Amino acid sequence: MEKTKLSIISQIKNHFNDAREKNYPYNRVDFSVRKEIVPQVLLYLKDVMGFKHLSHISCVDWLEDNEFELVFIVWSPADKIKVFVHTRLDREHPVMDNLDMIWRHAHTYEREMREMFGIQFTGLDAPEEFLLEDWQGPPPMRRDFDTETYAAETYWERPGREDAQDVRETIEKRTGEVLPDFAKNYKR
Amino acid sequence: MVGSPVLFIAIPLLAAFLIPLLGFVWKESVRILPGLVLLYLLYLSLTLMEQVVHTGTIVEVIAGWAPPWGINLVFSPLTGLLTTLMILMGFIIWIYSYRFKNIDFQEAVKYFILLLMLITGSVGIVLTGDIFNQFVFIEITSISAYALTAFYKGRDSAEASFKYLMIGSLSSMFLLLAIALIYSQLGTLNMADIAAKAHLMKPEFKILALIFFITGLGIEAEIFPLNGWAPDAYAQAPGPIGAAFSGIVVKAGVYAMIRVMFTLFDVAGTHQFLIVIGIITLIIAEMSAVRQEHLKRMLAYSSIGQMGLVIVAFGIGTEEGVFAALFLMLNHAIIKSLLFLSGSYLVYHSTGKYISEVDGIARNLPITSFLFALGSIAIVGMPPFAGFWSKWSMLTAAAHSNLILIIGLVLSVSLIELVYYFRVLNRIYFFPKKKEVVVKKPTINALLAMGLLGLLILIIGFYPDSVTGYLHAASQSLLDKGKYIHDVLSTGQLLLP
Amino acid sequence: MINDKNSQKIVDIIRNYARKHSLWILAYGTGCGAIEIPPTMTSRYDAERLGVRGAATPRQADVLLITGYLTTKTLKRVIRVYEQMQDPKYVIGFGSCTINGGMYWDSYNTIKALDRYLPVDVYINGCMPRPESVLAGFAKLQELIQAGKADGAKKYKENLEWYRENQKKVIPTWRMPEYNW
Amino acid sequence: MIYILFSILLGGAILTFLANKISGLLRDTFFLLTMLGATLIFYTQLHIGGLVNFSIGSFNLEWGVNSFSWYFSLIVLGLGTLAAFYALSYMKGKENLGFFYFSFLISILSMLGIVMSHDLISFFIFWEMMTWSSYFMVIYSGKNVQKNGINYILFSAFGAYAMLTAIALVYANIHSLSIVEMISNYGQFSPALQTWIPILFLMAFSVKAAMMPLHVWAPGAYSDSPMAYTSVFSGALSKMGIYGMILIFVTMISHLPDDTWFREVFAWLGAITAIMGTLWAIAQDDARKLLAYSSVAQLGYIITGVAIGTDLAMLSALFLAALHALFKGTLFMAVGAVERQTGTVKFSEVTGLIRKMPWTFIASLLAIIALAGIPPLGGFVGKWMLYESLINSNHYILVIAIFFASTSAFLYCYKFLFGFFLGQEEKEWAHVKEAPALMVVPMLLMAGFLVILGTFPGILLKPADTAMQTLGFAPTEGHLWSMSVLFNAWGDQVLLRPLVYAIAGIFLFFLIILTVKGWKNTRYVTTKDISSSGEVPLEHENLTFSVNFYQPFLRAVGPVMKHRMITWYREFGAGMETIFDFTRRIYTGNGQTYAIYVMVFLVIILLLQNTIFG
Amino acid sequence: MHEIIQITWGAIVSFILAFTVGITYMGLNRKITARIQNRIGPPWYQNFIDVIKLGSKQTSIHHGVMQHMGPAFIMVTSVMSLLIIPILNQNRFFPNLNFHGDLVFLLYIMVFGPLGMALGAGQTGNPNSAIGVTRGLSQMAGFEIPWVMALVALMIQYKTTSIVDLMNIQVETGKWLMFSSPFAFLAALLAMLGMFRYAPFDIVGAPQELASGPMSENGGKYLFVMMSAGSVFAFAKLTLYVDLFMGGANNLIILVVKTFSLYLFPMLYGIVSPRYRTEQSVRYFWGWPSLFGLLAILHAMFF
Repeated sequence: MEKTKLSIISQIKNHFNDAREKNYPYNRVDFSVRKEIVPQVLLYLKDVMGFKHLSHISCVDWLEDNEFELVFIVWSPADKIKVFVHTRLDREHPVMDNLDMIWRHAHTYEREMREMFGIQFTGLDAPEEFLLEDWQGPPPMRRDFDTETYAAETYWERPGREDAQDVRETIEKRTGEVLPDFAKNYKR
Repeated sequence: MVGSPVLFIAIPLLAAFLIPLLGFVWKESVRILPGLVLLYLLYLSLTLMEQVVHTGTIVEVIAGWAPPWGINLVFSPLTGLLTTLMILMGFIIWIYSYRFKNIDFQEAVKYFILLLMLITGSVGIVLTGDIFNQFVFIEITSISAYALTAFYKGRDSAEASFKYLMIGSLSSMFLLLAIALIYSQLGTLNMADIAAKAHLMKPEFKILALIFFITGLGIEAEIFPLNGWAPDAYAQAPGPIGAAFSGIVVKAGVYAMIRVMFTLFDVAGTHQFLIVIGIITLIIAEMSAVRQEHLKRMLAYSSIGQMGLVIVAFGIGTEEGVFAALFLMLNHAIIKSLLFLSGSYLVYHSTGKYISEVDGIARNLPITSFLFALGSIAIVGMPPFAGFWSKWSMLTAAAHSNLILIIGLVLSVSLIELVYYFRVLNRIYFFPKKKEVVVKKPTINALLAMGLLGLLILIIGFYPDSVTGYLHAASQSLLDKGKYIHDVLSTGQLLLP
Repeated sequence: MINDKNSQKIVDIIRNYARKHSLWILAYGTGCGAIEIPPTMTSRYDAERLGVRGAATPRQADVLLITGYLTTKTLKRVIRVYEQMQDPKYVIGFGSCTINGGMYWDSYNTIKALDRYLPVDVYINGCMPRPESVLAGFAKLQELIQAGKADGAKKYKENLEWYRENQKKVIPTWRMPEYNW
Repeated sequence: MIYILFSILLGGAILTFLANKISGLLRDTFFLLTMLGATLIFYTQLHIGGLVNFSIGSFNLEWGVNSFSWYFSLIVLGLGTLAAFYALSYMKGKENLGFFYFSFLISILSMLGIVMSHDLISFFIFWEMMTWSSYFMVIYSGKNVQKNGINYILFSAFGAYAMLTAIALVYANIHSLSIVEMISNYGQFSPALQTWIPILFLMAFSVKAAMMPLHVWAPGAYSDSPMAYTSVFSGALSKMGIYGMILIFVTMISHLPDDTWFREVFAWLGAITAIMGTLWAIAQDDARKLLAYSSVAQLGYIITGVAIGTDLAMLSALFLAALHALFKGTLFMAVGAVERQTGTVKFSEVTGLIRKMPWTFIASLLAIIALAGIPPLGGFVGKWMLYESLINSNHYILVIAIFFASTSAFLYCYKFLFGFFLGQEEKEWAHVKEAPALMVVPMLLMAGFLVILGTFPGILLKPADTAMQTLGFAPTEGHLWSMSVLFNAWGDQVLLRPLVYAIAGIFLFFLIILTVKGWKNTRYVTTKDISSSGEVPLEHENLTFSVNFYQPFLRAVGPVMKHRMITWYREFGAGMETIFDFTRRIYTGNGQTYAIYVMVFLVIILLLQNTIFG
Repeated sequence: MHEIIQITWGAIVSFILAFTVGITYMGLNRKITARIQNRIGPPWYQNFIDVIKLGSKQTSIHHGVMQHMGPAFIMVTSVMSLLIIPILNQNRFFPNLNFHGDLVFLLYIMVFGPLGMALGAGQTGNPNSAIGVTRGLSQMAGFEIPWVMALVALMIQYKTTSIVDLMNIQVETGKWLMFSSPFAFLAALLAMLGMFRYAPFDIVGAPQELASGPMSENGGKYLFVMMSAGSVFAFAKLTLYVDLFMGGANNLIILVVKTFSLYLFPMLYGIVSPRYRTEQSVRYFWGWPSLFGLLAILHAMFF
């Protein structure tokens, strides 16, 4: 296992000089690459090294760095190893290459990214909305999106709940019941 | 007495020699003269025919030598009918080829001389009462036919002509053998005389002579497997000549063969032999026709098949059978000529004469296509056109003789025939036209010729009585052997000093 | 005779009795609440005793049972289904999510009070409400019908503009046939 | 008068053809005038029993009308005239109209000729004229000519040649072509002839009536000819086969000493035709094909009735023949109307026309009810008589077969109505208008007649009864039917009038209840307003279910439908072509070979001379 | 005129009877089903309540004329079969329209309504309706075969096509046809499973997958009429079976007993059965039931 992982790392490093690797225990290897070479890296992984399956595409919002991080998780059924490919996008203009010609199902993940984070995938052919129908606000998964305010502004809230934001507090207040210690750790 | 049967031989021969001479005087006369000759002969034959049906056979003795020693011409209802038919076809072909392909003077001279020779030879075969004389006429016909086949002087037509020549010379050889055999045995060449004395011949010589006759004449009559020359010759000869082959030459060949078999020798089994050989010819020819890619070849095979049908009808041997056979010959001459004439305009400019080149041509050639369609429908035997009546009389004749199997075979073959004719018709009318195919509009005289034939088809179709009377007389005269012998020989006796 | 007041009363009594005891529900199983319907209907609690029975399509149903939270996307469908139902029709809000948003009170796409958008006749509290409380809810509805107070549909018709305003607020692109009965 | 009738039709055909070159209006006028003139003369001037004689080609031809042929001429001219009106509108703007009208009139002429000829030769001539005139119609559109056209002409010619053989046999035996003499001399034929002549004739007739092994041409031919003619094609022309069959069965088969197996075989062939036609109709997506297969199936019933040959069965066959002309004519016209208005005839493409073409829908609905044999329309009467006759004549398994066919027929009946008229109303077809009055009125007339026949079948049964008396049956009125009552052999009877009134009364009663209740509040909603899980279907979203419509059923009957007659014929044809190709190679094109042939021929004959000329 | 009034009156009374009994049977079905599933279940009169409620429901939409007429079509079938099937022996109960040779008529009038309703269902434009209709028609092509075979067997055995004659024969001989023509009875009984459309043959309106199929767009008054028609038709069918095979009934109580005991068969069969797919049910009917039908015909022909 370890040997295979090392050989994967060395191969990737040979082909893509600026890839930075991070070796995790067990069957996980991470690479960080520029966003321009992500399709090449993935194609190389898929076609040459046998990482046939795209498990997931995920996004992390690094608000402090003003960047998005996209994580592509690919899986090799032969080696039983998963590779994480990280890349960073500019948060102001998050544009990424479309990957659904490599894996058909990348389409779905990309549509989700587009709606939830506002990342544009060039050439993504999916005009209609995916999860959010009629959404007009900012992408809701961005960290600078204030869900609570948005919900309070948009949806009418039944009066009488102001004092009951926290269930445990309310129970304590109304019934005088003493909370057990462990419950206090989960206080809001 | 309007005229003598001799004129049928003499006038066209004379005209054939006059054509080049007159051509120096007036060029157009080359084209006009054959027509005039044929028109006159048509008139003559029609009047003679009318007379013969009513008063009986005319036997014309040439040069005063009475039969059985001299050469004589017999104008019986049968021979008269065929003569009329041949001259009619010749006349129509003349109309058609009056401005044929705008050939120049030299070519026209050759063409019309050969055409006249062809007609003369064929008419001679039918009219003559002397077997050697018949051989001579066959040679005349054949030689002009070879030449006409090679008229285009192309590679293919030369090849076809050569094949024809080769097989034709085989035919001549066997005919000569047969005639020699008869002469050595009986010492006579007059047909009626041979017929009268046939019983004197040794049976094995008789059969041998018959077999040589069958082989020799079968080549002319296109029976299988002696008809190898025919498809090529039909396909490579000019359109009108194809019509002439199927309308004139083959008819003469069949006549000669039937005359030999019916009148000269009285051998058991000839009828069955005719039926079997006719059926084989019919089936093989029609089956070969289905997959042909060349229009004219297809027509040629169809023509062979029709001749097979005629031979089957003769083979039935009863008066009805002979009637049907003659009717079939008549209709076939008319219809197949129409098909050849119109078909050659459908593939006028094409080099390969492929069937696929007639796609959608009806838009450009409506009348020609219509006539071709009429001919196709008629030859398949759909009522109310001419072909139906002949097929019908053939079937009733077979049914009368309890030849049910033959009815079945003939009709199944008709189905095959129907398929390939209708495939072509569908192509003509419904397929999209190919761009590269150049269309040639038929000339007025060609249209006139084809129209005449179409009219004949309709007339016979709607009013078959117009011809059946003559056909009945002809069939009776063929079967009545004694009368033929009597007519010919008695003429001779009258003239004997 | 029919227009006679007394006979109208009798007819009303019969009608209300029939309506009360024949509640065909269209269970709009939005959230986790749908899991409580099978025990309610099957042998343990057997809601069919009360004449409660499942209906297949909104055209046949009397009661719209909304079992859980409603995202804006689902709300659109629920409104559509409700408007397709025939009078008289009732709505049961099922679980706290329909009452005040429940655990989704601060979600960016979940409505928090169903009665702003549809006229709710009976709310069944709980997260989840047990089948007992569901039956109690049905009993309450029957009570209301008997008393002729379950007039949510009428309310909806009368205050259609108000409802529409609320609905359109959360569903910006509104493309539905007009409701006119 | 027959001369005048025929010369009007022939002359009219030629005039119409010629007038096409001059002006369209003139051509249409000639066409209509010819058709109307012929009908008028037929109804007013023609006397039953009149005969005309003349001779041609040494044959004596005889034309005349008797009640039997009058009945069939009624079908031909009635349907023909309505179809002529329809054609004027349907064919507007198409090519080669002169040709179309010419063939139309010629085929009407030839059909009349067939039923009016009293001698075999003119029968055959008219038969062939009918074949080629209808062939012109099949190839009129110019599509699939090499396939469907050749199929049609080949099968027709096969049938015709079989008939020609039979005629030749008859002629050879009795030296006469008169049908009457053929029938009267039939008893004197040899046993072999007695079997073979009817078989050969029936071959010809079953081709036109599209009976089972010889039906292959029908779907293609029916769907390729213009709908204005197909109504005549399927409605009247196929009846010529039935006409001939009845003639043969009544005059010949019934004189055979062992006619039972004959009848059984034909009845079963008819039943199998009905079943297979129905099953194939269910599988079709093309409305024309569906109706074509349905025609095959319907003719199967009629053939069964004819083959059974009791007086009730014969009556039902005659009645069904006329009825089939009515409803199948209507349906083909309806398809034509839809085709003209929308440009397609595929069920998977057209939907929801009911509000756009209500009159066409009503006509098709009535025709379909009649086709399915559901009371209170005329179809039920025919079906009832057929079943009763089958049961009375102890053909029990046959009843089941026929019933299976007619139950399965509901499937395609519903498919037809649903496919075109019901279902989602699509934006694509929003522009569609009702067909012109000239097309709608003939359909409605025929449909209306079907309704009347449901109550008063006697209108049609009376001429059928007279026709049967011509054939030698005893009068059936009074013990099999009266104006609105039907009887069977066991004395059971159906009183149609109270039934129809009851049905109408109940229907109206509940309709009124439904309508009156909540009349004010009820309003129409579009077909987009349906309960589809709360979704609102968009304008372009097509929710109609019309592809693989009867998939489960077809799966259930799959094993039966695996074998198709046409593939067998195709394989046979391909085999023949291979043989032809082989034969073609006999002619090698090589001179030496030909010379060898000559020599081989000579040698063989010389060797066999004693066998041949011995 | 007198006759018409009499028949109309008879029709009304027998309609009410059939309606009452039919609805009660449906309610009992629900009750018994519930008891078998260890539930208490609704009261036996639950279906009356349902019907009244449906009738009192406002119906404010229709999808077109055909849909509007659909329930009337199906009512025609129910009432016509009620009018033709003699309710009691010797027609003692009320005069109705029954006539000689009505069996064939009955076969066809029984499909009149379903087909009319199918047209109505088609016009709603709901794809579920159309799918349900295709399944229903396919299934009908299945069960009609054994049913017709059974009827034909009776017809040929007793040389009549009249229900009354068959009833009279049973009264005269004192022997029920279910014993003298056992195979016909078996075939007809199995065909009845399909006619009632209970499980396992309930794919037509399967609520879980088709949203009640042909009825999915019908509510309120349309469903009201359909339900009533269904109940009446159920009673009519049961009466027909009793008339044909169980010797008819001399009074109403016997009729109710006989019909209910007959009704138990499809009901109980349905409660314990899962559901067939369409082609499975079609093949089922062309299997054993048709074989029984064939045996019945052979039995009738040779014995």
